Amino acid sequence: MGPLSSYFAFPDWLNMLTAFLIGTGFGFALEQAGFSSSRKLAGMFYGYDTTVLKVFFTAAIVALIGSQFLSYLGLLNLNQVYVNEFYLTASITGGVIMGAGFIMGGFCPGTGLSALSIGKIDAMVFVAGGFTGAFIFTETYPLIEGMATAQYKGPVKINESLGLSPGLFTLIMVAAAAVMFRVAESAEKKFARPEITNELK
Amino acid sequence: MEIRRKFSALLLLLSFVLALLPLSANRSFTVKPDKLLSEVLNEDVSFTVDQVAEFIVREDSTIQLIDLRSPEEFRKQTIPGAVNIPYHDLINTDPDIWLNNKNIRNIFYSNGNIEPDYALVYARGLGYTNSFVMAGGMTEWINTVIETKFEGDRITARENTLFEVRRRAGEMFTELNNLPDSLKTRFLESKKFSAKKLDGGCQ
Amino acid sequence: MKFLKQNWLVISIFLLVSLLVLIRTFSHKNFRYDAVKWAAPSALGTNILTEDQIPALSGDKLLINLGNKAISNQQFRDITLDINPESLLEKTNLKLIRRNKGPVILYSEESSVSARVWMVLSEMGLKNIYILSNDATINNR
Amino acid sequence: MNPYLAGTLLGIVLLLAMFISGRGLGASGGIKYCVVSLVGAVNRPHVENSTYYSTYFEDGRKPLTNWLTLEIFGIVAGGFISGALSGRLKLKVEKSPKISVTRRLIFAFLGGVLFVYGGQLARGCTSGAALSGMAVLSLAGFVTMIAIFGSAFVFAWFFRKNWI
Repeated sequence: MGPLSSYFAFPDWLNMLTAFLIGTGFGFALEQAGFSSSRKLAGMFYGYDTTVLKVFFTAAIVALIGSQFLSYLGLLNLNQVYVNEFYLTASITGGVIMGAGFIMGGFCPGTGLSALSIGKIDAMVFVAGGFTGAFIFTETYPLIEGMATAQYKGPVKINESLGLSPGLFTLIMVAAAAVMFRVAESAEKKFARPEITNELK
Repeated sequence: MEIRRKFSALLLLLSFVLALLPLSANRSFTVKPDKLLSEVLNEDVSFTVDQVAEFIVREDSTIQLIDLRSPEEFRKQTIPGAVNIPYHDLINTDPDIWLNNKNIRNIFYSNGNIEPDYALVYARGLGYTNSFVMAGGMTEWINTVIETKFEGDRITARENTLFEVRRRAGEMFTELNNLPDSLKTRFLESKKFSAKKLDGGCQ
Repeated sequence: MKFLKQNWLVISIFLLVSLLVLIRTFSHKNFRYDAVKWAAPSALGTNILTEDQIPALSGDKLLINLGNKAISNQQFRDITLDINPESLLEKTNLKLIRRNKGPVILYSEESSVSARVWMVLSEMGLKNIYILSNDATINNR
Repeated sequence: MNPYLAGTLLGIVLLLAMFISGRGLGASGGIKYCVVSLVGAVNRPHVENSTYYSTYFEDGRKPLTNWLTLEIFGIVAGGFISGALSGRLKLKVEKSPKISVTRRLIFAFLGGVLFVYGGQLARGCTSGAALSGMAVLSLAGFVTMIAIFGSAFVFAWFFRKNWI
């Protein structure tokens, strides 16, 4: 049955409306998680606040488990859900650049947009930087095209490349996440910075 | 702390169930069995070869003939306008690439009966109610459209149109299948489906 | 009791999801999960039999004549059942098919009827269903 | 909100995106679509001559009405609603007391430039590639996630003065 947009052949306006509503939910969830604060986000990398890890993995796992149950119950056709294309070089290079951007800016694009809406000036500047970054990317794309399209592997799934069933991989991932959550909570105690976390409350 | 424990436990329990399920990204039939059965036993899911001949002569753009035979057989001889999706491929890949256009009636055929009928039930079971079969397949097509000659003294107007359609369809059929190999291959290649690209990602 | 009170949400979500999964897995009213798997014999052609292959099958054989013409071969008469294809999924008939320990062989003078019925039954999770085809050329492979 | 509950909420939103539109969430893509349509409005011939830009205007498409663009407008709206409900609406620069406002803003700007640039190179940022990618078990998602967080932990040492 699902994705609904292809099952019911959504007209353009409805697609745009659902995009806006899903975005609203996304922004709401990010802000509620406390991701509108760059110092909370950066806390992940200094150990005093590991909310990023908790929210990020919980969200991915909830969607992963949910989508597989929906697929089993015949409600969602996973063949029609987009799987990201894997360009090995670009994924790693891009990821490292993003890592640098994360620790310098203190936001990622989604959290930056969510934070600017509640009046964080640093988030506004971050998003302005994002616009500039996008502009530089589109202008320099012809120069980096070779690198951006190198080592193309197609839309590979991780469980397939490991030879595991999706359910078994999910179980392993959840077990790993449960351990990480535990470690993260003890790290929060070990690297606690009450002067920062109290200020953020 | 407390929430973390409960949460990890719930997720672990659920993913344990998932690990036991034979999950794959494959699809399942969504309609009810009795509904599907009465639907596919109905006469209006199949077209006669004469109806198909008429579609071809009229160059009807709301139908799509789907040839379920092997690529070799398809290249050797085929009905004008048909595309080749070997039955094996139809079952083993996501059929949405081919069948998703709801404005087109897809008509399956093969040499005889069986395979198109599987394909009909399979496609309708997955929800593609725009699926039909050509009764009798290629065998019937050759016997009826290509090889029947009018014999007798008098001809009614209806018979006349019928034979005219068969004659035109037969001509188109012979013309296509007598093309030199290279030209024919190119013509058939141009009719291939390109895999539908999913919209998504962040590009 | 205390355990239940503390974890009622976790337990109820888990039970609800498991229940749904169990219904989906064992429900007789619905088609089974994974259409590709159940259709696989049709792509391999292993589901088609000729008359002389029938005696070699093991188990209780059940021949279902879906058409109007009786099977010419006398030796199958006592294992043959005439069922109208429209009423095949009625409770009594379906029970008969499910209870049969051994191959169920579909026959009709119109091969398209048995092929369609085969696909419906197979997708319902019934294994060991075959199509009887006297004409070896009918299924050109 | 408790991080696990907030994560569940976010996961449900992501699941809805998959169930309704058959795709994950994204943010950097939407920013790029905005930029592309801006450039298209300002300098049309430039857009038509560039093979990269022109793909976004093919068949009369408008980048401003793209799914991703509408989605990031939604993010801003959703963030505002949440901030208003929790009483967090306030115009301010958030920074460590040890650094100046200018320093924070310069780094925020540079971070934004790098993040979206890298995000477009990797075909998705933390939301588009890492989060949505992991939810569909995409290998690209896992590799990008490890690259982002792994390198951020390394770089964190160099920029520690900014934060702690």
